[in-house]
Amino acid sequence: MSDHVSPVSLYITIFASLMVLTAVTVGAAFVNLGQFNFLVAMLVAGFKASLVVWYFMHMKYQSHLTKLALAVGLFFLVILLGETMIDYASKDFTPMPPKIDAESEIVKP
Amino acid sequence: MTIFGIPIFPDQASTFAKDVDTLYFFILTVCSFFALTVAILVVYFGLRYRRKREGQTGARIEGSLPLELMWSVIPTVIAMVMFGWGASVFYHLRRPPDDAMHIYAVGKQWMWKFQHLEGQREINELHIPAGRPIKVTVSSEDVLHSLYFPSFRTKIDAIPGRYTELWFEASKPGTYHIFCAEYCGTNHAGMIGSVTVLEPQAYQAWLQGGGEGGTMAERGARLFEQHACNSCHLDSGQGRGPSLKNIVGTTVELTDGNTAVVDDAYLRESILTSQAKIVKGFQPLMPTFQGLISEENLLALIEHVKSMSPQASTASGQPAGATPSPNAPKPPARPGEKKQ
Amino acid sequence: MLDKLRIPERHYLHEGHSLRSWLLTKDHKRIAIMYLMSISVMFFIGGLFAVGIRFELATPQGDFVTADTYNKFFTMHGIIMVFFFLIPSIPAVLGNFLIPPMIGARDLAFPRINLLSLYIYWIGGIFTIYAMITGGVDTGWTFYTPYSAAGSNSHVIPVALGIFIAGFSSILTGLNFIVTIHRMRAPGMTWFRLPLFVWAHYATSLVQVLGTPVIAITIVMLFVERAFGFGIFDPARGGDPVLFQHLFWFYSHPAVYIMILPALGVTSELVSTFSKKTIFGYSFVAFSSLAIAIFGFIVWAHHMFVAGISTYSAMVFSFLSFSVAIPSAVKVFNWTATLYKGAVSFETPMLYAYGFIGLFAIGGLTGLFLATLGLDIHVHDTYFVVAHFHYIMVGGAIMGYLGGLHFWWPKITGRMYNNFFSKVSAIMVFVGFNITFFPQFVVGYLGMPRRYHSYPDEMQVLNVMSSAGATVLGLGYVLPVIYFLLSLRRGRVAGPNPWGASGLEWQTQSPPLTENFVEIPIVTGEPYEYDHVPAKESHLV
Amino acid sequence: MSNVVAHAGQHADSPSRAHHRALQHHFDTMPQQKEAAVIGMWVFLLTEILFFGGLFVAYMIYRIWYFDAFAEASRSLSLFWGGLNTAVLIGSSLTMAMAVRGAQTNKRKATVNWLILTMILGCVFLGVKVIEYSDKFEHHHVPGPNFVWASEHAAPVAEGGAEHTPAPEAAAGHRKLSLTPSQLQRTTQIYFSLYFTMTGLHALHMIIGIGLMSVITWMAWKGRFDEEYYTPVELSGLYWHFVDIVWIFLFPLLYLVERHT
Repeated sequence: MSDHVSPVSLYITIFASLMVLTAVTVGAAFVNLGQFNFLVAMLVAGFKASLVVWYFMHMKYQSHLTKLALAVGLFFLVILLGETMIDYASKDFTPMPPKIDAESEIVKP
Repeated sequence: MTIFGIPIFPDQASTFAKDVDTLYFFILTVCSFFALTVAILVVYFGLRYRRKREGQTGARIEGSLPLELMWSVIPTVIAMVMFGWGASVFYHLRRPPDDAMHIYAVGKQWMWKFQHLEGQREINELHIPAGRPIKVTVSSEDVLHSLYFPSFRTKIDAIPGRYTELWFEASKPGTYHIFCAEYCGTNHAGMIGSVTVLEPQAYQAWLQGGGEGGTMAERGARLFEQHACNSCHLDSGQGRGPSLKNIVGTTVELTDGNTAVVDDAYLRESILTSQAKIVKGFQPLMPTFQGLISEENLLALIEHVKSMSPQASTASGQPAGATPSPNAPKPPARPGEKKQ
Repeated sequence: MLDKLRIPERHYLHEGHSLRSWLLTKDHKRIAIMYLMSISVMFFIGGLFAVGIRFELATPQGDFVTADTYNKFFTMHGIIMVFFFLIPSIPAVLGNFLIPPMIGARDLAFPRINLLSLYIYWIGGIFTIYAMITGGVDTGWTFYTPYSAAGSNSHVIPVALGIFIAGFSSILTGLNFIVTIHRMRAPGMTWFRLPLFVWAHYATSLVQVLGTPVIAITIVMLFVERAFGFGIFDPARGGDPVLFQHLFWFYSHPAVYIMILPALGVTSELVSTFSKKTIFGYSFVAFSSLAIAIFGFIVWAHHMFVAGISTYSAMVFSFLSFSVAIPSAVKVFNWTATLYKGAVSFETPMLYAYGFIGLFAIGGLTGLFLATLGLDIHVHDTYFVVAHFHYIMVGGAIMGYLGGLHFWWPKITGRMYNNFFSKVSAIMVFVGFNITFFPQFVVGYLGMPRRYHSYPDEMQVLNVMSSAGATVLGLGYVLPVIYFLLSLRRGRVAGPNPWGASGLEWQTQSPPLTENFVEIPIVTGEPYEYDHVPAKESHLV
Repeated sequence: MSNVVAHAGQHADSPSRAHHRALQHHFDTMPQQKEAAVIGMWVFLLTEILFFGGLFVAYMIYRIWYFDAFAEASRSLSLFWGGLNTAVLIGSSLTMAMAVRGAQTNKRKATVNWLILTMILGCVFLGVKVIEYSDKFEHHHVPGPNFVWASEHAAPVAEGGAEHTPAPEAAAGHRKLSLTPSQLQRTTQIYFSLYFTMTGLHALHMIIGIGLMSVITWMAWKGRFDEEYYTPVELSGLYWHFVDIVWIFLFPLLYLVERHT
């Protein structure tokens, strides 16, 4: 049951680690990792989010059903992102912004 | 095919219409078989085991795993057959042959504008030769539309801001419907037209009578001078711009190191946003023509540049500049189509 | 001997007759009754638009109304029927009323949230009706941009806001059911002793909770684009209208499973009760509900095969779309097997169940045509699609809803409705439905596009047949209103278990107490056992 | 279902002691009611995950298509305010966790103080957002008709109008962009549309959160909670932490697209 009372020291350590991780995120953004910049940013953000969920939101002490609920939510988010990416990754073109100009009678905004 | 004068099956006017219809009849027979078996069983069991006396209860049958597996696995297999067949027909529908004749279609709120390479422009009307694969490149000017040829069994959405394409090879001369299948506002129902499939000679005759202002490539040449493109793009290649002779299909070196294949999209981009890709050894001097050239003129220019590299352009589309055979008989007045 | 049956003195309808006792009630049964009244009103408003559409399509030139009005007719018909009738119908009425007594609980987990869900539904309805009266919207219920963002000058934002609000009512109902089914089952009521009606509603609630937020955000994006001139989907600024379709259909395809899953649950109950036999393959039917809910989320782009998605992704989505057909087929075969060696009786709810099996089979199988890539190119956005989803929604969801209403009406009101007229209306609905929508398959394959108010002359005969069928169908729906209302006064007293059904809800008095059970029962037996249920057959046909 | 309906008196597990005043009639025990509420809240947070998920999909696609526009526009956001806001929100998460802990241990005054501190930090966050938004309005960076994207990196606009300026050459160490100024003018509007929608929606959730918490603070002040019944505080805590998590993802996505050139 979630009546478990966590010690204040745990909260402080979690807070400190979140602040450090924020600094890490900002620092990593200034380092040119090419493609991996985005991946690093998302990994750090994901880790910070799991810290907040696990300790601040007491997910650690919750029933399995709550953990399952969160997992199901993330699973369907991955489906939404993944399957849309299937389409956009396999499209053989990047859209050219159309020719927007006043006098061309073919394309108007 | 009609019953009591009511048409209940569309006529098959394109080569792959038959493939689509055979697929349709396959799935129809499989589904009717399953639907009928279920219907008959349900009615038979209902009557055979109807309740005779009050308080009578059914037999204690919990279920049977083999039966369940049977009617999960068999439908899966049938579904995979349907998927495979459907996917092969779809792949055939969505891959235009290379030698297809090119037509541009632009959807605009409540009309279809067709543009032939030879310069003809038609609204809600389309004349095409039978027996030749035709690739229609479709775009829209405002909202979503969808170019739909029911008798050819094909359609594609017209999306503003990008090109989509469909292809067909008309097999049976005649006049068939064109519909807009994507809701596009008040007169969506009025955005219809008719496609007239003509015998090749009749089509050439129609071209003769119909084309105004010579072929697209000739119009492109005139624009080439008009916009002073030839002041930089000299054939000798000494000018400030690269020579455009025989460049279609080749790959060019760019200043920022990578290469690009010279195709429609590359030509289009170099005209509209010339700064994007600069050929190695040249300065980024070319102004962008965005907003100075209309779509038709742009297509004409592209055709002109393609006509400057004859051996490449024969591989992609009708040999530009080939004048229709002079000895075609004077065409009768353009066949009056049923005005929509 | 059966003594003269009387309506018990104390029951949930006698807890208070003032308007306040109804509007501030926390009793899930009263909330269900108020939902019943609200969605019936919405059903008839939506039905009026359907009649308008069929009149217009009786003539090829379309001279009953102007093109704009016709566009508003089919848009409002779609919006009201989908968002304000089909999605809430079975879950909010039958689900709200029956899930607590079926699982042996006194009420849903969050009664106040249940009432809030009803109020949110009303507010959403008022927004939509306001927009309808002051001019209506003409973008189609799909709201495709760029037409809905820039092209249309009708009331897109009020209606979108109405749907946004009504979406929360659906989320809250789903949330309530999930927590109730997980945490408030009576002792001994394990998952495999739950009635299949509850399984179906569990799957529906999963879809409601996971799908609805995505259309909420899609409507927010459409709102900011149309109201503030932002450019998320605007092609002129590089936006992509196909992205709107992806986000819209991510919700709207699972939404069709929100509409059909409860009806599948009702039919499982009806088939088992009226053949006096355990449902064949209980766990398979139960898990097929879950399978439909989950597979429903991975297939959405089969609505977009011709919308310019890539060839590769079209093949992926077509392959996945066939996975959804299998659980539905499993259910239909299991119902057929349940009838085998049963003691089948043909009372009105069973007639609706028969109608449901027939029409749902045709609807489901025609879905295979649309999932097949080669065919969908030809039949997409034609009347073939219109016929397919009406077979599923009208032939499936509404037949299931009417079957459930006729089955549980004695439990809700304690009285029985007129037997003869209810059978007549069931047959009228079945016949009228088939005459209306079967010709649309044919005219669809002929190529008649959707949302056309005028069409080529050669398609007129099929359209006139469809319009004729629509009038028979319309009458078939009016009949139940009459004999249901009459039954409130002059209906025969039904007693606790008129059908000899086996559910926990039939163990209590009808109409039930406010707290459903005097004592929370302890469940020991299997879900569908009829051997020693006191089968009080008041009448046999 | 042949449920031999055995009425074994009060069924076994419900404790016979007097019911807690907050126990609702249809629940058997306080823990059952509490857990039902927590599961219900988590299911609601599920809907919020998918709600923001829709925006992330749009963001991902346009970021891939118009990476240069996103990079340019993201550089125009001030990293100081973004970083400060992240710190403020993580701080408010800490104070919220302390408030919930106070409610759990039945310390009424501590709970009220921590809640008030959380609300103050929330208001600070909103204040910073107001500053950032006003800065955007000044620079005409709000998508729509009067959106102007004369980024300081681009070369001064030649007199021939934006059409003819050569692409912004590598000004002060920036790599050459693949989009021309006119394309940038259009596609940066998509970035700012997403920026305003995401941060606007997040701010709206903050305002709802602060409103929710003021009601909870008033209830805590009235002493409605004890160690057995503190569910409202727990639920508003869950909501607040969720809003913080959304910002934890929004910050890198919007502010740190490409800071290293």
